[in-house]
Parts: sequence; structure tokens; C-alpha cells
Amino acid sequence: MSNNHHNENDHGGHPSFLAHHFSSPQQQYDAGKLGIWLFLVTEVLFFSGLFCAYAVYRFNHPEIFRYAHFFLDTTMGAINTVVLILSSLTIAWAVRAVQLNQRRLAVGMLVVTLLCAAAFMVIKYIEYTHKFHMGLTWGESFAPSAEALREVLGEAHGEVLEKPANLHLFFSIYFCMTGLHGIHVLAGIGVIIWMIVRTARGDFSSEYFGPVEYTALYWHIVDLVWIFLFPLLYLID
Amino acid sequence: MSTTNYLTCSKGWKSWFLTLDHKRIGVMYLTAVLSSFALGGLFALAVRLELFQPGQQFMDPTTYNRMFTLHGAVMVFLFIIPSIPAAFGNFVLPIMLGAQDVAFPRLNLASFYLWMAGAVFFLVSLLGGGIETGWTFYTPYSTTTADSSVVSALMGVFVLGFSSIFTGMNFIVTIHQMRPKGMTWFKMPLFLWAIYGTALIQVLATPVLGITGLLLIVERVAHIGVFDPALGGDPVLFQHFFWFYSHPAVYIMILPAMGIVSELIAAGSRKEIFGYRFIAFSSIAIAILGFLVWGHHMFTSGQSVAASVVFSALTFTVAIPSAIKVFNWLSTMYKGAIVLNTPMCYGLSFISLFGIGGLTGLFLGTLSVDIHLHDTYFIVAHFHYVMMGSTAVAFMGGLHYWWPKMFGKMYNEALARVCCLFVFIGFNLTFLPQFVLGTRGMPRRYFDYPERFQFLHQLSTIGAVMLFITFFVMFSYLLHSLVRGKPAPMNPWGANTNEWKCSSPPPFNNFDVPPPMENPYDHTNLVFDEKLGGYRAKQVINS
Amino acid sequence: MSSHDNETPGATHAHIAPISTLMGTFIALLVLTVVTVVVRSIDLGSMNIMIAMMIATIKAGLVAAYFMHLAYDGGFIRVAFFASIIFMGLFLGFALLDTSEYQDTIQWHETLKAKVPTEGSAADHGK
Amino acid sequence: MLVQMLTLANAVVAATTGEGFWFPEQASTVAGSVDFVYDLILWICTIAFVGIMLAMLILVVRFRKSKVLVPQPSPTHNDILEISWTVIPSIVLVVLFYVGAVKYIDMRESPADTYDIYVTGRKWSWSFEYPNGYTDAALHVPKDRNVRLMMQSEDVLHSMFIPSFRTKMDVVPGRYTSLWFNATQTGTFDIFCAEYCGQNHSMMRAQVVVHEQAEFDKWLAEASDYIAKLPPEEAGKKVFETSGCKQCHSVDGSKGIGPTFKDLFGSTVTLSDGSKIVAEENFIRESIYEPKAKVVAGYNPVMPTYEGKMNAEQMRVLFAYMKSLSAQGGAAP
Repeated sequence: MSNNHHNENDHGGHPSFLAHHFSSPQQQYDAGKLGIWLFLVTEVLFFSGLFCAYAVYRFNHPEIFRYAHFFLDTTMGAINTVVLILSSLTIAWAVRAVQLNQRRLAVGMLVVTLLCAAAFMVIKYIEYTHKFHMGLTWGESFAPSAEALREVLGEAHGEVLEKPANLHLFFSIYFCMTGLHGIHVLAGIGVIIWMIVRTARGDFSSEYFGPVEYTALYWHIVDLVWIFLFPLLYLID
Repeated sequence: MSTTNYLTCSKGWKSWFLTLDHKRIGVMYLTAVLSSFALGGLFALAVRLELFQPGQQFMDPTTYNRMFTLHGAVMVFLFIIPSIPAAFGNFVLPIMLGAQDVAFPRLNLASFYLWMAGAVFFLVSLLGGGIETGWTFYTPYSTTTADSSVVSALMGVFVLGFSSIFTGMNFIVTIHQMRPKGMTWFKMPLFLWAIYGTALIQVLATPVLGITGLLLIVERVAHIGVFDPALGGDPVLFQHFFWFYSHPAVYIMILPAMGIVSELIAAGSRKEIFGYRFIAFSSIAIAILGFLVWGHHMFTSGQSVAASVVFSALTFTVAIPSAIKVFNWLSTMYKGAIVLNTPMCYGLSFISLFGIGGLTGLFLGTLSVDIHLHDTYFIVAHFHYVMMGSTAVAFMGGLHYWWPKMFGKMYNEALARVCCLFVFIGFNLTFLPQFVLGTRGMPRRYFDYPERFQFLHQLSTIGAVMLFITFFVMFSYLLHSLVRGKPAPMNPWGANTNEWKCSSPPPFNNFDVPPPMENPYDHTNLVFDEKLGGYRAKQVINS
Repeated sequence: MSSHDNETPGATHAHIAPISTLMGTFIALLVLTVVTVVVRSIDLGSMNIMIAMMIATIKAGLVAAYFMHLAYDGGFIRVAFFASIIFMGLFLGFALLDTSEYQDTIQWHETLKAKVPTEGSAADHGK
Repeated sequence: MLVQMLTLANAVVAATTGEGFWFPEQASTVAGSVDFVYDLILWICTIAFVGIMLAMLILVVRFRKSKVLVPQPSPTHNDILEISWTVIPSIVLVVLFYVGAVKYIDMRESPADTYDIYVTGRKWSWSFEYPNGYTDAALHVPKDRNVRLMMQSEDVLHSMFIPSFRTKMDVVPGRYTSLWFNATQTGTFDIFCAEYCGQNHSMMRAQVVVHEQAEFDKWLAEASDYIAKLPPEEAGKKVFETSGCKQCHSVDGSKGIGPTFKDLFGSTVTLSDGSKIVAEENFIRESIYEPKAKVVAGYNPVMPTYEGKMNAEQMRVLFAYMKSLSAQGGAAP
């Protein structure tokens, strides 16, 4: 009994990647997969708060959203959507490559995913700085400059639309949603880098590829949230 | 029988603070939540003493407001929510399954440190002057009050939320994936069904608390206006956010307590539990129905009539599974061999206090009556009957039940039973008068009150002092038992769940070979052995 | 669950997505993105948001089903994922129902606030 | 039948425990039915609870064992039993929901012909504006008439709670909430704030005075005319008491949330930026309309503005009152 090593898997011994309290790699893989899915469930509900705030204000004050959407750059949003979809493809491909022991292909796919993630953040950065520059910030600090209003709205819209009260609420929600999503992208970048290192080092194989798949699942949920954010924020009207 | 166990297998502070063993993590949680209970209790005592007479006794209104806020926040977030799942759940869940550990031991340790981080944030806000928003953080008070400690308290809530989520995730995966051969769903002890239901709520509800806390921090720091009416926001929307988590959280508190009581009653009656499947499924039903009723906290808050009516109807549905449990516990005792040991006393105490707590919920679910009772002492009494009278009493029951297993020592039974009785009396003395106070119109969170309420407040304060002394005695004899207690037998109560099939305290590995997976409530094969001071199987199986 | 009951030790079984599935999903997602941008320029009133949400849901479904292997992983994972969507719907639904019900009391307040309150202004309070 | 039995039972309880053991007196049309439903639930709960406790005690006494611990064989489940203790409570609960919801809808949706009073809640006082524009710190209402309170808050959440009327409604900033009642007894009853609102939450109390209709009309006419009728100091005192000054400014020299009015008028005060200023009409007028412009040292800038809420007449008599409190201002009190 003083012997702490457990001896259920005598035949064949323990593979090095198998943690002591699991009885088989399959059990470890299934546990990890269920775990990451439960985490994704919490992510969905975490974002649900922001979607709820969005829905409540959009439903009750559609005029704010109609007016505010002119300030968003649909092209940038669309490019970012495509970039994220591409990254989803490449990371799914990376999982396939690891499962088939194609180590170099896997690293390549992960690197492309990483580049896409970086591109997304760069575009986001451009959008954000532009907004700050025009004074289009959240809540109390919201103070769009007159030129900004004219520049964006143009003559036509500027005259037709009356500026609604509490316009800042849209930008509060916009920054909360894209900001929280951006934080998730940043976290994803960190994890993907770690996965590139581990894959290149040869940690993974057709026997053991859980972590890459878990990362991919996380990355897909980041993409999934953006799939909803894009029409909700950029494609109003 | 081995001489090394999980307590003695390794030494040094590192072997504790960096441990991945679920039992040690459970013990660390136990220490932590008991300290929080003591801290929260001190705040409560201060509040009760201040209310002994109308007017100012020894603190000003702001200090009083901080006291009740901290009492609520510490008790809810640091004590009740993690108490049973994180401390006892961690300790017994894998052993009850016959597994070696939870699915993710590192995540388990991480969630303990997240708890610690949350506690530190609370301490920071305490040292920074405390918070006086009420534990509910209703806007716009919480976003406009001058107290800057609100942000650190909210950070604490956010971090504690993630601690709770990770614990829940870990338990769900453990129950799904780590059951050894032969341990089927319906051979799981009812405590595990309750923990499973709790974990579902933790995973599905707590993220909303996270985002609520985050939005509130952003609201306070950057004034985004989502909840602030001065900026076009909606304070009632905040209440929806808050109660979407905080009502299910009530079931995070009570479900595991019900699970413990199922164990206590079965072991104390030495009989197979009555209606196993009904109790098991009622846990899951409570977990799911608990999500549908949050609006009953908002009947007078400006919520629309339509929403209130729907929420009231849904609220009554939760009463059914709770009632089912109570009836099944009583039926379990029928033709049993009831032993009034300390855990069983706590079990019986739970049934009566939960009876009152649950039944008074009917007054509050009934819309027209709730209008009068809402935000009065009636509510205070009701939720203390559920949270303290039920959850904390079940926690104490669990503590006395598993104490011999956790530390291998027996406490003084006679003293423990006396304390159990005094907890019961002190508790009722504190909170029964509050039902009357509330119905007579005494609002909650009042620093001062009209003189006609004084007598009932005084009864309540006397009860609180009595409770405080009793808990002090309880902790004293428990600590004393660690040093001087008799060694505990393997199975002191004659229960048949798996944790009683390994030594007390359990070995590091729990089981070298998983125990035979039998009906966890079949006590017929166990006999009392005077020499052991506990129970053993009828035929000794030599291994 | 408990698929580990009949495993061969050492091996891990999981679905491997064929390249055709991955590429097909990717192209479908791109097409739907284009569709959602184009549809927006056609004015359909309140239907616009419904269509946009429907397209987004289809896209999300594709990602979940094929990239995330939900089409192959059955059981509890699927239950958990749909549970998260259902509970999110519950949260949104009730919050939306309630806030829209009492909107009039907010609008009324806004209109009254716009006027400078003076002595006797109560006379013209009223719905 | 059931109702009669209950009423009888309630009467017995009331006779033995003294009138109003549970509730304050019933002073509105809804109070009776709320109390009735409360008593109904109380009886259901008492019977259920006593039943459970008796069952538990009997079981413990009957089956308690001291040493020989062998249970007797007995069934481990019984579906008929389970179904019956699921269905019977369900029926009771449906009844409770129904009686509660019907009355609730009635209490929330006000009848057509109401006498409207506008209520403002602020930290930490109430004010009540009558249809003629007169504002008072107490709520006066006519008996036997449907009264509707239209409520708004200037700062945080409050809640209007009148125990004797069995009614309560939160006052939410940024919108109007309403509450109606029909008082059935003349007299004075308590108003509490039931939603936590900070430091002096428990002091945020007021009174509702119920008059006969004729008396009410007389009271309103007299009260509305106070500035013309009363001497300026007394009228000013009334402004002081009804506009919410009283909650933060004392008149006896004790330190409150704001500076005391005793000996304030005409004295020299130090501001938070260190400068000194004489507290005369101009400074005080500015402090009332723009409270955050100049803050007296040692106090927080928490006072709400009274721009639009206090007119020149009211301010004139308020100054008179302040002068009467101040040694420098002339007549010492």
C-alpha cells in the first residue's frame, strides 16, 4: 500500500503522456475533450451577457443602432470575418495533420492560423485607433468630433437622420463585445504559439493529440462568436 | 492496513501547497471556508449586537452597512458556495466513485488558488474601507457610491466565479469519465447525484455572474452606461443579470446539502434509502428548474406584471422536487434502526429547519403576499433558514460525518450532540422572531428601527450570541480531537458507500484495487464490532 | 460515454475529418459571408436582422458540426452544447420580454424630463 | 365552506395571540385579502410542518436503537406513494399561484379614476407633489378613494413600502413606477424605504395621513397657501422640512451630511479649495442651484441640485428661516 504507483495497466506500461490517475489514453482523451467542451459551454454563457445587453437595447432603441452603424467599416469587418474563417479551416486541418502524424504540415497549418489571428488583431487595432481618433468611445467619454460626424455620415445621411439620445450606448456595447472577443483572440494566440512549439518538438502523434484538438475547439468558438458579432455590429439596416 | 495515509505520505509545506491530491485540496478548502465562516460570523454578530436597541449602539450607519454587506458577500461567495462542493465534494467524490483522483488535478489546485485570489481581493476591499453596496451590488448605487473598494470586491466575485466553474467542470468530467468498471450511474451515492446537479448549475450559471461582475467593473471605471440610468441604461436589466446567476446559486448552496442529508439519514437509519431514483432525479430537476425562477426576486422591482406572473408560476414548480426529497427521507427512517449519533442529529435538524425554510418560500412565491413581505425581515428569516439552517447545518453534519475519515480521529460525541441541539435552539431563537418582524413590516438592511420592533430584535440578538458561543465550542472540540481524539475506525457509522471501504484517513491512492461496486445503501452486511469501535463486513475478507 | 470500457490500451480513437469536408465547409462559410453582406443592401425592414441571424446560425452550425466534429461526437457533448444555447435563449428571452413590457414607463419619463418642472407642472402630467 | 372555516380559525388565533400578532392593522382595501391568503398559506404550512415533525418524531421514537443495529426488512420504493406526494402538493401549489396572481394583477394595475400624487424619492427623503403643485414631506390622502402614486427617483433605487396598506413598489431612476391603494381607515401610518439606498436608508421614513375627503380638501387648501399665510420664518421652516434639506442639514449645530444651519447665515465659511466666503444670500442661492460649485471644507459634494425645484418665493422664506437660526443673522432662536 505504501507503493504509490498504481498497477492497473501492467501490460504495456504507462505511455509517458498518460497522467497517473487515468487508466488509458482513451480515457484521458475523452476526459480532456469533455472538459474543453464544458469550458466552451461556459464561454457561450459568458458572452450571453453581452448578447443580452445588445438584444435589449437594440430591440428597445433601434434608432441608436441604425444611426450608429454608419460609423463602422463594413469592409474591415468582412475582411476580418474571412480571416477568421480561414484560420478556422487551417487549425481544423492542423488537427487532421497531427492525427495522421504529418508533423510538418501540422506546424505549417498552425503557423498560418497564428498569422490569421495576428492579422485580425492588426485590423482591429486600425479600427479602434480610428474610432478613438474620432472621439467615438464608450459611455460618458463619448464625444464625436463635428468633422468626424460629417465625414462619416456624409451630407445625405447627416441631414436625414436625427441624432438619437444615448448614442453612446451602441459604442459601449460595441467596445465591450469586440474587446472581450479581442481578449479571447489574444489568449488564443498565446495557446497557438505554445501548440506550435510542442508540435514542432514532437510531443504529439496519432496516439496523443488531445491538446491540439482542444486548442482548435477553443479557436473555433472564438470564430463562432465573431460570426454573430459581424452581422450584429456591422450589418445593421 | 497501511500506516501511511494521505496526511503522512509526504511532508513539508510544498507537499501541501503544490499538492495535486484531491484529499489535500479538499482539506485546504475546508480550512479556508471555515475561516471565512468565522469571519462572516463575526460580521453577523456585530450586526446583531448593533440591532439590540434602536438607534446607534457602537457603530455609525455606514459601518453598519459595511458590516451587513461584508457578512453577506463573505458568507455567500467565500463560504456557502464553495463549502460543500469544494471541501467535501473534493474529498469524497473520487473515493465514493472508487477513482484515484478527479479528472483534472491541476485544474483543481488552480481553482483553489483562484479561491484564494478571490479571498485576497475581498480582504483588499475590506482593508480599503469595506463595501456598503449590499452583496447584491444593485445599480446605480454600486456604480455611483464613493466607495472605491467596490471594484476589488467585484474582482473577487469574478475570480471566485471562475474557481466555482472549474470545480464544477472537474466534477462533471470526473463523474462522466472516471467511474471504474461496475460503478454505474445508479450505483452512485446520492451525494454524488447532488454534486452532479450542483456542478451543472455551476457551469451553466456562473459565467453570467462573471460577465455581470465584469460589466459592473467597466461601468464603474469607464461609465459605459449599460446599467446606469443617468447615461440611458437600465438598472432593472442589471437585476436580471444578477439573479440569472444568483438564483441558481441558491441551488448551488442547497443541493449539495440535500445530498449530504441523504447520506446522513441513510447511514443513521442503517437502512436502504427510500426512493433512490426519485431523490436522484429530483436533484437534477431542481438544478434545471432553478434556472427558470430568477424573476421572483423582482416582483416589486419594476419588473413587468407579465414577467412576474410567469416567474411566480415557475417558482412553485421548484417546491415539488424538494418536497419529494423530504418525504423520501422520512420514509427511509420507517422500520430503520435509527442511531442518534451526531451526524444523524444534524440530519434531523436539517429536515425541520429546511421544512420551515422551504414552506416559508410558499409565502414569497405567492405574488400578492410577496408584495408585502418583499425586502422585509421575513425574507431575511426565510433565506437564513435555507442557507444557514439548511446548508450550514448540513455542512456541520457532513463535517461530523466525514471528520473521522478525513483526519482519522473521533471527536467527543456527547459534546457534539449537545452543540447540535444548541445550534438548533440558537438558530430558531435568532430567526423565528424575524418572520414576525417581517410580517409586521420591518424592512431589511435597516440600521435603526421604530421601538415597537425592539423586543423581537432582542430575542434575535440573544439567539445570535448563543449560536456564536456554540460554534466556538464546536471548533474547540474539533480541534481538540485532532490532538487528543481517539483513532477513528474505518467505518464508524456503518455506511456502505465507498469512502468507508478504505482506511481512516484514506491512503494516498484511495484504492489500489477499486472496491467491489455494490448497492451503496445496502447495510445488511455490516455488523458493529466493539473492538474496532466501528462497523465491519460480516465475513472478514482477507486481502 | 464510458467508451473506455472496451478500448485497446495505448490507442486513442477519434474522428479524422477528410480534407473534402474541411474545404467544403470553408467554401460554404465564405459563400454565406458574401450572401449576408449582399442581402443587407436589400431593404426588407425588420426581416433583415432575422435573415442575417439565420445565416449566422447556419454558419455557426457548419463550424460546430464539421470543424468542431460535433456531427461525429455524440452524447453528452452535444447535450451540453445545446444546453448552453437553450439557457442563453432563456436568459435573452426573459430579459427581452420584461424590458420591452415596461419600456413605456421609461419613455414617459424621458418626455416629462425634457420639460422644465415648475410649480403647477403636475397638472399636465398624465398619460 | 373552507373560507368560513379558515375565517373562524383565524379569529380563534387572533383572540388567543392578541390582535395583530402577525400583521399591522389593515388600512386599505387589499389588506384583507392579502392577509387572508397569508393566513391560508400559514395554515397549509402549519399542517404540513406539524405533520412532518410528528412523523419524524414518531419514527425516531419508534425505531430508535441503542445497540443492536439490525434494520427490519422494508420496501425501498413505492411508486404510488411517490406519485401521491408529488401530485397532492402540486394541486395545493396551483391554487396558491392562482389566488396570488389574481390579486397581484389587481394590485399592480390601477383603476381608471385615480387621484394622482407625484412622488419623488431621493437620498434620503420622500416628497409628495399634489395635483395643485403643492409639495409636502408627508403623504396626505383622502379615505375611500383610489389614490395612485406616480413615483420617480433622483438618484438610486428606493422602494415605497406602506405596511398597513400591504403594498410596496420600487422607485427606479430613469422611469416612473406606480402604485395604487384605497385607504379604508383614517389615521397615520408608516412609510418605509424598503430598497437599500445607502447611509441613511433606515431614516428614509415618512408618514401617510388618511383624512375624510372633506378634511383632506381643507388640509390641502391650507397647506398649499403656507407662504402667504405663515410668517416667513415659519414658512421657511416648512420649506426646510418638505424639500429634503432636513435630512442632511441640522438646525441644532450637530454635524450632518452637510453643514448645520445653526449660526450659518452671515458667518464666514472655508471652502474645500481653502478660500473663505461669507454665507449670505448669493452664496446660499448658488449652493442650492449648483451645489458642486463651491463646497464647504470637510464635506463631500453629494447634494443634488434644486434648480427648478425651489422657486424664489420658497427661497426667500428659507433665508428668513436660516436667519432666525443664526446669531449673525439677527433674531436668535
